[in-house]
Amino acid sequence: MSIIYNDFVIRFANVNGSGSASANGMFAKALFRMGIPVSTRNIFPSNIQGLPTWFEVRVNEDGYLGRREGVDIMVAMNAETYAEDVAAINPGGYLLYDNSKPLGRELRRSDVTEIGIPISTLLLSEYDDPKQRGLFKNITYLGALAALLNIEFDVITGMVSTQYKGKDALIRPNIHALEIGRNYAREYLECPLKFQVRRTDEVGDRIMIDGNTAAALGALYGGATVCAWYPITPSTSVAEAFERYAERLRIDEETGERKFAIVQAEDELSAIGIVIGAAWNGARAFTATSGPGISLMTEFLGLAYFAEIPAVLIDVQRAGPSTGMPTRTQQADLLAAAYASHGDTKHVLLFPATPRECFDFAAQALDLADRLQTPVIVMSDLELGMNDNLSEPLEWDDQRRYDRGKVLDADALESVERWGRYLDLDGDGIGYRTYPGTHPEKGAFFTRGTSRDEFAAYTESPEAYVRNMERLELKWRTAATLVPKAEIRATGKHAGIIFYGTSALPMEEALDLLADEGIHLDTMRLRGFPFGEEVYRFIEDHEVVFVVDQNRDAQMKTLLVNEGGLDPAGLVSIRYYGGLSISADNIQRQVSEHYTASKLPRLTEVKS
Amino acid sequence: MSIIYNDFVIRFANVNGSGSASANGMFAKALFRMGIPVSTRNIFPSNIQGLPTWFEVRVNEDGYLGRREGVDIMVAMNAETYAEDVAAINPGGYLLYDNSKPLGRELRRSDVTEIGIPISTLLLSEYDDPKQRGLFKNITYLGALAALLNIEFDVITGMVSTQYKGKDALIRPNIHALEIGRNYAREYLECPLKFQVRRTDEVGDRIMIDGNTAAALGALYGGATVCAWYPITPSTSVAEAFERYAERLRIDEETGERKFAIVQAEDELSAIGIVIGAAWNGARAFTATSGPGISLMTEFLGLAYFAEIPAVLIDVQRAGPSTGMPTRTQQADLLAAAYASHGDTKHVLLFPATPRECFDFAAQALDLADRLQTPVIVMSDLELGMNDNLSEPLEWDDQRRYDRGKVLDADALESVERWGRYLDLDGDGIGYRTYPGTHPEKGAFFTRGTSRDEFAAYTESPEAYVRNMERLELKWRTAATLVPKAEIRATGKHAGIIFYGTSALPMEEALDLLADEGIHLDTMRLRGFPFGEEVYRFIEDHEVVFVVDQNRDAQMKTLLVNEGGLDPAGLVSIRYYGGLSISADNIQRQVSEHYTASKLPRLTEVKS
Amino acid sequence: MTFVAKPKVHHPRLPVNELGLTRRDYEGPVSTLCAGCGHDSVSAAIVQACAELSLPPHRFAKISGIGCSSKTPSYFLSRSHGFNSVHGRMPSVATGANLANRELYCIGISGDGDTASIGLGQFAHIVRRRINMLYVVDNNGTYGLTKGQFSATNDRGSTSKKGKPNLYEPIDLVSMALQIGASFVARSFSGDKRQLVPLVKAGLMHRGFALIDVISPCVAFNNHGGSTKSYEYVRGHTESVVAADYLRNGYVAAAEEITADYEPGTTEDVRMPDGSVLRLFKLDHDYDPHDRVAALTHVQERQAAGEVVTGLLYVDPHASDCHEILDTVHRPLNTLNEADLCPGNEALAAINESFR
Amino acid sequence: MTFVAKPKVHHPRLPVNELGLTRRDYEGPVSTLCAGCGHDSVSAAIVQACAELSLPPHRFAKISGIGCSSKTPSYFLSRSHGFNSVHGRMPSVATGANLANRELYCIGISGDGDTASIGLGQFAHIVRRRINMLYVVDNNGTYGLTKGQFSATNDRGSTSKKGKPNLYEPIDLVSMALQIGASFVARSFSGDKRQLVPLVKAGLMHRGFALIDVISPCVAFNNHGGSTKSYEYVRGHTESVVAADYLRNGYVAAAEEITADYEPGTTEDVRMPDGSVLRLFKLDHDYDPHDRVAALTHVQERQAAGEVVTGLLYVDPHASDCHEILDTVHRPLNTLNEADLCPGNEALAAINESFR
Ligand SMILES: Cc1ncc(C[n+]2csc(CCOP(=O)(O)OP(=O)(O)O)c2C)c(N)n1
Ligand SMILES: Cc1ncc(C[n+]2csc(CCOP(=O)(O)OP(=O)(O)O)c2C)c(N)n1
Ligand code: SF4
Ligand code: SF4
Ligand SMILES: [Mg+2]
Ligand SMILES: [Mg+2]
Repeated sequence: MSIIYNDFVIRFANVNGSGSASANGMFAKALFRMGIPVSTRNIFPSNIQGLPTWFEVRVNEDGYLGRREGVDIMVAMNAETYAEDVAAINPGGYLLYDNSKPLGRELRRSDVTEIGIPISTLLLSEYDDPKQRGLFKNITYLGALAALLNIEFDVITGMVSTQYKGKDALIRPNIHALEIGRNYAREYLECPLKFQVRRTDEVGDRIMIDGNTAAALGALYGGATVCAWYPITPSTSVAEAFERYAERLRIDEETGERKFAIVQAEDELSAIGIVIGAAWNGARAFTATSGPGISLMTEFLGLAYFAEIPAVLIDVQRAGPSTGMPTRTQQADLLAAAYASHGDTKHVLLFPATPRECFDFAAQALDLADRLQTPVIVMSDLELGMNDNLSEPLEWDDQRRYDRGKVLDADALESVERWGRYLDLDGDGIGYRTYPGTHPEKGAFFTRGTSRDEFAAYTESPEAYVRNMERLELKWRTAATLVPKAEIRATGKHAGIIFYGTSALPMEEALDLLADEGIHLDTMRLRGFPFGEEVYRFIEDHEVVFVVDQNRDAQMKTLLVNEGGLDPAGLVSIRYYGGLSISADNIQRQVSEHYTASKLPRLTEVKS
Repeated sequence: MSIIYNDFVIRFANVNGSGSASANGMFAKALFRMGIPVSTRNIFPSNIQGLPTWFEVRVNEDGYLGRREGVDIMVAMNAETYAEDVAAINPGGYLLYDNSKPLGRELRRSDVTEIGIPISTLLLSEYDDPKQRGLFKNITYLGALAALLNIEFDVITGMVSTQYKGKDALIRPNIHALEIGRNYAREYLECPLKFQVRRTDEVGDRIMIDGNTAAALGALYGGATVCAWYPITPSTSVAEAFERYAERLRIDEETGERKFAIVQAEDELSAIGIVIGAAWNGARAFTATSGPGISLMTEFLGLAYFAEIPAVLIDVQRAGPSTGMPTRTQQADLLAAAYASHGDTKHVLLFPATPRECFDFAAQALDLADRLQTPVIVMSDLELGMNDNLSEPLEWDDQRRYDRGKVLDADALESVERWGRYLDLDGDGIGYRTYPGTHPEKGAFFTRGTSRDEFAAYTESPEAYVRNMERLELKWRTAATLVPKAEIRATGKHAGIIFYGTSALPMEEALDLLADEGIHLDTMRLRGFPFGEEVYRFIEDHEVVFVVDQNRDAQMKTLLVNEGGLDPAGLVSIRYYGGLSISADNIQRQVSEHYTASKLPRLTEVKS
Repeated sequence: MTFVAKPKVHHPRLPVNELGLTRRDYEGPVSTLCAGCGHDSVSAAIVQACAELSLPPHRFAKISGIGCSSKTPSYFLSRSHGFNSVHGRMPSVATGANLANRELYCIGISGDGDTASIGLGQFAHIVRRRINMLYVVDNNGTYGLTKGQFSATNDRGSTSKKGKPNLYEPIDLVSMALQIGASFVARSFSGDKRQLVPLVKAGLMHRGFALIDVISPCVAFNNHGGSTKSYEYVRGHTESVVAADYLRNGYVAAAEEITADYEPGTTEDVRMPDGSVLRLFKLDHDYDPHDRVAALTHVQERQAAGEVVTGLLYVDPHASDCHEILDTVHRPLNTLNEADLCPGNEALAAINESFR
Repeated sequence: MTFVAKPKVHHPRLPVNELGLTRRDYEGPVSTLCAGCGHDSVSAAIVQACAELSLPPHRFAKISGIGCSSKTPSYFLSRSHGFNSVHGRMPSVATGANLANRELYCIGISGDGDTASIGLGQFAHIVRRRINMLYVVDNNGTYGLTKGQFSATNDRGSTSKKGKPNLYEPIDLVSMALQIGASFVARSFSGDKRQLVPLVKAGLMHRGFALIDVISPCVAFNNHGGSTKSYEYVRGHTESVVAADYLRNGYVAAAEEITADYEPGTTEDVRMPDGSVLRLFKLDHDYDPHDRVAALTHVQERQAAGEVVTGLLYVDPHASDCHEILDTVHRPLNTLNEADLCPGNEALAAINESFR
């Protein structure tokens, strides 16, 4: 049998709340530490205990990190989903299960190798506390997998030791459970399997981190001092990580006091209100939420746009309108965020694709919000935010200074003789702010969501209203020059593909798959909204342009067409919105189908 | 001097809360009763007392009802705005003012005829109560105008009598005040002026009514039993009118009890929640609000879309994002309403252009919401909702039956053997509902905003989720066939103009103005969203298509392009968003400029 | 609805009620909550109360917000419609549902996060509107479904699972309801079925707004030592002042014996128009469940002392409900048709005339 | 900001305060509210209080929601920044503002619609959070700016201008604040400057959350007979229990004589850390402004009797505020810079390591 190294998908089927997460996490971490690129996906229910949950690890030495359809090794530990789990295995794959009870006839598959391990029975003799047995079940199959896949055992034991540092009493029994699994496999099963791992150095200096933690660190490094939030999956861990790190890194040495304030608000309306109040008063503030929260923040976002208050939001998108599928991923809040609020409003969006970008963009969003005096929304999603992703290490240039934008201090106010909050002196649509309490006589003004003139005086004059709205439009064009540029890889091919956020994960692989069938695409990864001219140049330069959206309504395509006045005919929409992240196979299938349908030429040779 | 009959604009400049409204209203009503088409515009501040307010009446025998720029007769009763009021008068126009105090030199205009009437002085001798004097001031200039413009005096006195029916004590002094004004004018001024009125029969059987009252009557006739609302200008009078009429027309003869329930909710989130709860439980329910309310209802609208609950909203649009200009008009909530909520959501919109349509569409919205099991938003605006507009009389076909949509009663449930709430049996994307409590064993289900299968069972299956969203998309296409068709006037011209709502008011005049310069346009007035194919056919059939929007961001153009996959290049946006309603002159100017700029051919002959 | 159905075969030994139905007919599909979650006991209490009252199991409207608690309406009374709406807005949806059909028994289920945080405004205003419903809060002091953040009912100093103390004073929904003027205010404990079931009955049959704040421990996130919402803590710190029972017309006699359990305690019978009886057992002699202000004072004082007062704390058996206030017809609004609602074209002609 | 400015020339006869400023320096542009609106009196009281306390007129943050009342921050303290935010959400905006700069005096102005209807949830939660601010409600029982609908504080039976009675029980913000645990709760009347000005001073200087519910009649829509929020009705139905004054460090002596006015009444001086004094004049001998539960009981009982209790109803002079609870640094957060906030790349390298 030909051995396949470092290239397979393994899925663990467990019961929610049964403590499988840590064992499964250790599995992925072990391979990562062996230098093998892995990507993990936690497919969990909106439930705390008892419902089915899956953990998927893709192992791929070429660095393909997107979701791949089909499973090579299924670790089936949940009787309830047994049937569908067995059905999901690729022909030639493996089924690892607990054969303490015999496997039902109807479930057998001739094209799948069964690996039965009597885990329950084994543990019965070893531990008398049933709760312990439950937990160690997971550790035991981890031990068996070590043998079956050739995972360096001491890497795993090492992790156990670090994980339980402090509670040393737990280390031994855990390692023992690992050994039970390993030994059984060694003794009774032919190890290793066709699928094996082996140490490489493909990981390099990358780290494995979830996007929410990275975003929280970005906000912390970016100087956010006020965080107001309301719990909601999948964004909760942003605020929780911010608190955890702030309690370590934001404590005043002398006094031990805190250089931050975190408020778990009573709801999202309050959370965004707190952010806006804090930012109005000169503090850097942010909130993290998901779709339903964005909907509730709509009115306040309109106020911040019109009253020109900085605000940073991190929208970790989940699936569906309304509650939808709260534990699934999508990119379906684009329209809601871009045009949030009644009246003519538009908001700046950033689209991170990696944890590193979650960190960078969270920090940059604070600069942009201050510079543009408007809300900036970082559009992450569950796939990026809640799963451990391989990522470039986080970096901070210690020379970097925060851009607080156009703010007049007391001295500056002394020097100007007639200041107007909404005067556009620089032709970029941005006026000069003052913080409350700056100067005894000058610079005070009344901030309002109602129409006002350049000097912040209330007015209902049509001309003043239009002047103000036109200035905001000009500011919008300024924003297009300040948001992160699209990442373009163009070599003059006649077709291109546009994508953003987590659609980047499967893209490399999709492109290679397409290349194999003679389809070669230039690529553009969007990173900011409003779009810079490079975005429209890329579209002009290509006869066919695919736009990948993880939503039903092709929302990014809508933004491109609407903001650029493009002919939508030129844009071919590639969509997936089932709630799992889009796979390379899926992208390849849809692009390929379009080529066939519209008889586009395929090249066997890559030009250029 | 050549006399101009029934064709002028008169503007009354008053102080808010000084009781001028009723006198000014009587002025307009008097001409209306003389059979002369008039349109009125109340340009008021967001204030209760003391700030400037204007009331404008356009008198036009040809039936042009849109706002016309420039004023022929200015009744300047507010010292604070004197300068701008005088400046607003067209050359050759008239200035009527109280010359008890002399008019400041700097204000004089050689090209304007001053009509000074010592109103205060006249009243001083007649009434000793200063409060009375204040009120009668308005009646006095009304009397003077009667003489100056040749208004039939008994028409006015007749109105006074009916207005104060009951409080007869008030009739005499009011009529006396009228006479003071009239007599002074007759004696000391040359009457009548160049601008005069004369009885005609151009009004026909039309009525003069505000759109909000008409919408309220539509909801009442349409069978709404639950009204939940929260006060907000300019929508407040919808709920207030509904209550007023329901208390007359919806009382149970025997018991005297009410066949309706009105709740002034604590806010808009509650108002829409009540509407959704009532509709879920089988009652017809609606709310009326404006932009800020729509923003707050965003999350709930997503629930209603996804859980498929009927709901009717009347959005009386006002100007601006955030609070903006709450007493000014705009059409700027289109995007916010059409795509309200996170996730992939779309909502049905109706666009009334006249009070009659406010009535018809409010009633029809209740049918559509039940038929489509989704929210329907009637997009009115302040111009239409709060001003008295000439309108076809309201009509109701007594044979008409409410369309409650697909609802299974107990018998129907008996006959089906496996019912699924979200099964699409008819291929229109619409399933069969049941009301709570219908049947002892069958038809109960759990309504949720979370993903579910055809039988309403909770599921996180990607396939089930996609099936459901695709069905909703199909239902959306069904909606396009049910909403009111666009009103098209096409005679094969090469250019067309698309408009909706109150942009219809100045359109006739704009078209005539354009025709005078050789520009002839086919027209399409949009009345519903999603758009029917007739809409796209009209666009295809014309080389140049203008789209009139009373907002900054060309929101209707965006909807047309996005939903129809059109090339925006083909659509020329005509926009006005100063908060007054768009004028014929403005439309003509913009269209004409485009013709010139792009060298489009003008015809001196109208073809066809 | 398809679900893991429990066998609906009539178990011979299961007692049948007046309608010939057994408990099973009032149940729902198997709960997906954590084993031991207090919320499941609340659901069970509702099932038992409805069965014992012999109410038709399809004549309920079950409304909830979002949360583990708000999921529970799908686990009881499966013959009735339920509506799992949006977070914190159950009161408004329930208001609409009740306005549309006054004949259905309206049960609102919410959580402490759903009601005391995001939903506090709607909660206060539904009390004011006197909607005729039973409003149950499954109060566990935490956000269960989002994994254990403090809720607004969590006591100051009570600790998280990780041992962090809560920094803020709690919002006490019972005190708030009393202060705003709810006509039926009770508190109970999911672990005390004997107290809870009769309260649910009384609350269901009460005309007007009835609140039961049920302390319902979250075994996953708030049942540890240091928490004041754990089974153990609550058991040790409750003071029950007034127990209640609802005896249906004709069944008064049948239930006499219950009374016995409650000695020593003075019993008060409140007779309802329909002949049924609300029976109050005063466990604290000087406590008067008809004195709103005194009730509020007592609850606040005991709370300051770290005690949780439970039972039927206040009831005004003759309170009015929203339909009385709004003077709506007795036929459900959702049954009215064109003939009832549409004034017709003639009336419209007259209206047109008034605008000429 | 351009506005109809009042002449700022120092009128010789105007007294100057410690900062050499006169009342004029604390005023704002001319109000656009109706002549006689109670709200303007409240603004005047704030101007006088700030001037008499010699507070720097530019060191305030004035936050409001939407409404006639919420417009007033533009009519006083024009040297300070103001923020007219969105309807009902002032508390959250004020919370953010106070977190960002703890050194500014934070004044929140709201209306009864703004606070008791749409804003009730935020109101309750800002009380819980103990934000250090003065929260003033211009309470007129109606929605002034939208022309006179009943608000949630309007009393049951009180009539509209057209004579329609209000059907619902009022929400009493004072009772709610007391019940939730506000550390300074007062009620006053815009027509009683003598009572209001000192209360504003005391509220401004109180550390923690201070509420003043000011009954402030709406002359346009709710000042008729039949209304319980009219000047006349309120004058006839108020019972003042505790008057208060705030005497700044060193100015205690100077103000002794005021005390005289209040005989007979027992006086209590609460000394503040900075040496200033909160002086309480008990007008009702057995009323204890430090007993929260008793205060709540009293207010509720008098309300039932149709009486409006006014004065400083409850104060805990030693209460904590949100910054103490959150243990934030004493420097305003909005003054911290990179050096204070950014842990630097080295720390980041260590963090990276923890993810390998
Ligand atoms: C608008 C909105 N914000 C946040 C959430 C996330 N969320 C779901 S349940 C919940 C709180 C549940 O707490 P509680 O009401 O006490 O119910 P429990 O789970 O404790 O029974 C939250 C915040 C949501 N679903 N919607
Ligand atoms: C979201 C939203 N809903 C409704 C309104 C309309 N509105 C403006 S002020 C107001 C109520 C004002 O009442 P109150 O707070 O008591 O202030 P008052 O005018 O009586 O001083 C309302 C409903 C609004 N501006 N925003
Ligand atoms: S998490 Fe807590 S509240 Fe939710 S089901 Fe589990 S125990 Fe119950
Ligand atoms: S309407 Fe009422 S509240 Fe508003 S300014 Fe006039 S009097 Fe004051
Ligand atoms: Mg809870
Ligand atoms: Mg008010």
